[in-house]
Amino acid sequence: MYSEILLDHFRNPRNMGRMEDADGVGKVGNPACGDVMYVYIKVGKNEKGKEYIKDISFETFGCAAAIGTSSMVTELAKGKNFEEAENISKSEVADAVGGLPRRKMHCSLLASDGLKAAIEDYRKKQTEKGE
Amino acid sequence: MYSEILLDHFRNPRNMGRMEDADGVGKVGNPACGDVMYVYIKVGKNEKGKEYIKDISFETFGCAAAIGTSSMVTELAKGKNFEEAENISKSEVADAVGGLPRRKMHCSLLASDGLKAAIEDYRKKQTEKGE
Amino acid sequence: MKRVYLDYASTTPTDERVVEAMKPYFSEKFGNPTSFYSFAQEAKEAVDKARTEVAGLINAKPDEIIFTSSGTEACNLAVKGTAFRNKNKGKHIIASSVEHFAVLESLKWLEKHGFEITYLPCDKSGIVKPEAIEESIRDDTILISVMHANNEIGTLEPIKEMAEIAEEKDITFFSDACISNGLVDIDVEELGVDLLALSAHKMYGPKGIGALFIAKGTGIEPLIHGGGQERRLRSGTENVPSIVGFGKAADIAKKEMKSYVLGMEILRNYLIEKVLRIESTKLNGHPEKRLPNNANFNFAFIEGEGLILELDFSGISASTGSACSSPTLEPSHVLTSIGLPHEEVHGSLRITLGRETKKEEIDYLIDNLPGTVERLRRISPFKGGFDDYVKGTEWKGGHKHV
Amino acid sequence: MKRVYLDYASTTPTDERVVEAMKPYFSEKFGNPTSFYSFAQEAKEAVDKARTEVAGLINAKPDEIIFTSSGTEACNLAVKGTAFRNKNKGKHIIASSVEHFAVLESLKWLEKHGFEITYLPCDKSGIVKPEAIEESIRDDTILISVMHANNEIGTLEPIKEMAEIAEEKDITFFSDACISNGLVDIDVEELGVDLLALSAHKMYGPKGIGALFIAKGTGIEPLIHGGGQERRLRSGTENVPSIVGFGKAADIAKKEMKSYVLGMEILRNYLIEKVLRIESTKLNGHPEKRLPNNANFNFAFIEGEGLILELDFSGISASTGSACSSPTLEPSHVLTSIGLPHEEVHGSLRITLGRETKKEEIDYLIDNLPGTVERLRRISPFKGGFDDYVKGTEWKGGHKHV
Ligand SMILES: Cc1ncc(COP(=O)(O)O)c(C=O)c1O
Ligand SMILES: Cc1ncc(COP(=O)(O)O)c(C=O)c1O
Repeated sequence: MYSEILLDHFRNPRNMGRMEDADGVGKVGNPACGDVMYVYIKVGKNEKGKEYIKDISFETFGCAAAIGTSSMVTELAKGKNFEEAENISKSEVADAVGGLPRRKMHCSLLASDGLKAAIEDYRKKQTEKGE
Repeated sequence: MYSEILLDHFRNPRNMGRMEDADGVGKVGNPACGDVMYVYIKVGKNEKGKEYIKDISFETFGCAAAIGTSSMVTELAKGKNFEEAENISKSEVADAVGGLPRRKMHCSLLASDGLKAAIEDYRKKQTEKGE
Repeated sequence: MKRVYLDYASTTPTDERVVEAMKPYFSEKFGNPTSFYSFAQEAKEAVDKARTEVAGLINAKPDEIIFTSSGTEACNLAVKGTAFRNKNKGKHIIASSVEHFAVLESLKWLEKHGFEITYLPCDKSGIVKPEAIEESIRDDTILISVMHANNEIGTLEPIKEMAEIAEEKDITFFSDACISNGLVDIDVEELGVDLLALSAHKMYGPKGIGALFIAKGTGIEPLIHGGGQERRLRSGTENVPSIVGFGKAADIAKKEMKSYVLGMEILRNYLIEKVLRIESTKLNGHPEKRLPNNANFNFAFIEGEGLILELDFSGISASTGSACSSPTLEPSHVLTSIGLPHEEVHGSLRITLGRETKKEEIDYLIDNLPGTVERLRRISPFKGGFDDYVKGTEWKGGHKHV
Repeated sequence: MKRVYLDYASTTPTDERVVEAMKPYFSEKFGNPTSFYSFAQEAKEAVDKARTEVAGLINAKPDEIIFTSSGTEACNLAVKGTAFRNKNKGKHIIASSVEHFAVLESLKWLEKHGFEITYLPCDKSGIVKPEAIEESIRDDTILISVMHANNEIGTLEPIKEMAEIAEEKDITFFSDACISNGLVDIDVEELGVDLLALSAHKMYGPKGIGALFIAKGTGIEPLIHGGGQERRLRSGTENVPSIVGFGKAADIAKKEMKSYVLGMEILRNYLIEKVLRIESTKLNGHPEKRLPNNANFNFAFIEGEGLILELDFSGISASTGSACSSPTLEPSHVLTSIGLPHEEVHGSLRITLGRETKKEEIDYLIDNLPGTVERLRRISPFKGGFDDYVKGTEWKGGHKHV
């Protein structure tokens, strides 16, 4: 039922684990529904002074599809600037893992939402710092 | 489903056939329901002057149970006086053929009814003659 | 004793190739197709394959096939499922009067639950007139049910014409093809039906498995609720071996039907020709528009159960529509629907041929039949005709109808 | 790859002796038991024998057994058949909240048709309290349904006590024994139930066959209408081979249950003891009042589908009550009914042993499990406990419940 790519990401998740000194943390999902994702990002600035995702990691409580797409989204996001990262759609994630069974499509939404939430959290913290 | 006795009477019916000079003819049953029996009797008088069934025959349109019990009732009735013959009950017929499946019990009623109807017909004719 | 089985409309032997195909799914690839792990995958794939095969037999798409436990269940699902799903739209149903009990008894039950049924008459050969449907349709008609072929007299119904009428009026059209499957080409697209019932054991598949074709977009409610198998339309752990067997049987039928039907039909015609030489005998059903393996005779003045029993003594298995042989003690509703008079309705004999029926078997029947009929007629009070008693009497006795 | 099947509650392989018993009824003794002629007699007798065997397993009389196409259908027949038969008497039904979907979904459907259902709570181990029934009974209660054993957590219910209450109030009592048949002694007389459902494929019989015990005098309406087979309570041409197989399986279970259950239970207890050594793990269900082959664990902080998949990679087939692995994306209603908090309900693992399960298979699982759990916990954001996010947040995302 799962693609080879997804199974690989489930079994060998990339960028997995807590990041203690993260600049932003996104927490999405609902344990009552069986999936929760935490996304940690470290933010850097490129030559043009634009912020980008310098490092990223995740922790996921959920099914194989949730774990696999979590892993994939961190791979897709790494090195991207915020705009690019925020544009990673759920279907892009689903495609990247080689497709998902229909009733698992919501899992890729979790992954892209988690990424957005981490960026949002970073921005909020920056605003707070600025105040 | 049928006993050996019944099957024997079905395959080798006793006293079967039309009796052209019958003293009484009983016609019972309903072709719409799939069973009709004609009983023919010849009546004799015994030493005491009592009427009895001297000869008997039948014709039956119906299932194996109807044919088999028809045959059996003629055997049971032959030589009996009217009272005895009229007392042949449906369960006596059913027992005599070695029992009947429940939903075939009505067939033995046809046989005993046929016999009674023949006697009745005989009596009616006697009354008519007497008039 | 010689055994000549000529009741293939009642049930067929399961094809050896079908049994062979089923075998691995009992003790070896025994997984529950709904399970998540890979071991169950084999079972799931086997079910998918069978679904494709059954769909292929009637030119449907695999996801339009729902497996059921029998033709009877498929008919119940079609009729009740449509009724309950559309009950807010209307409660009127039109059905032919010659439907199988699986449909008729479902309808009777629905009647008790507030539905109204119009039964369509048929002509002397068993054919339902499409115009009769047109006249019966009301604003609240939600279902029309006419069988593809009749199981007793073999008459093929003009389904396409009727389905067209239903389509125009946007009414669900169901056809019970349990007895024609494997004997007649069925193309659901060509026919234009919304629902079609199939039964495996009538076409050399195993007993206890059937299917309902549900055209995309046809609304239907489940009959058996539970774990949500079969796209939530029919719950219960999938009967994998039987489903696989049905698939195999469908595949075989599709490939071999043309050739075996031809031989069957020739033999059946030969049988009819010979049997009609017996005095006071007629053929029930339509002379041409009938299943290729069906012959249904009527012998005047005798009753079918005795006939069947006599033939059984000679090793011949056949069936009759007589009241005496039915569990309800009612004569065949099909034979009364085609207008056979009461006194004739009991003298029917249904002979149905199989793929493997041989000429010598038919000859054996032909040899046996005249004597048997003759013997029973000798016992019968009716010889050359029904007498006055039949015509004008108030009947005493006879079966108690239940 | 090594394959260790530990999901016998989902389905069992058909016993080779059962398959052997079924064989002659496919292509050889293939007659339709309802047919009149002697050829069909063999099939009829085989069905009668099987009926006696199935009755024997539960100490019923043969004519109290109605064959159905599955446990699911038996449950549907029991619930809907009782409801429709008694609808003029009342429309209130009492059922445990841990019933199988075959019962729950039937009840849901009945609710749409004007019936009212009271669901009984259960305690933390899954046991329904007889007193709860007493309190729920109304004048218009027509049916009480409590399963004999639970299919997920294996809890055995106090049926006898509950059936007594029902009997006093003259209410039909139904118990679904589909998962306990072949594992626990069932004596319908001793239990005092009116209806009891069985499923063959859970006890080494074939898939696609079940039975409903209907105690003499219990009023019930058919679910599948048609030709009137099975004493007019369940129509459709009898599935002779499967019925024969079910009979054989019942016969085997009756003779061998004592011996195989003993070994199963020892091995299951050994498994439980070992698995509970894993940190943050508990056993769901009752410590003693449970099916001898069932172990249901809860691993905190991880989700069951991933766990099942990981085990599957190692060749182990097992199941979980997690939402992700269910077709409806709902977590197990049984696990929520026993009061597991939302965040824990997804981390369950059900291991069910079979007659032939070997210690080395259990050891293989025991060897695999700690590492697998550990790996998934490393991925999980929740390590030693659920954090504040779980306790106090408004959730975004997650499954859409359907
Ligand atoms: C026309 C027709 N419909 C339905 C059925 C029922 O099919 P099954 O025997 O699979 O229940 C039959 C066969 O008995 C049939 O001939
Ligand atoms: C408790 C219980 N009831 C009913 C059923 C349904 O039985 P079947 O799989 O035969 O439809 C099952 C099995 O799935 C079960 O475990």
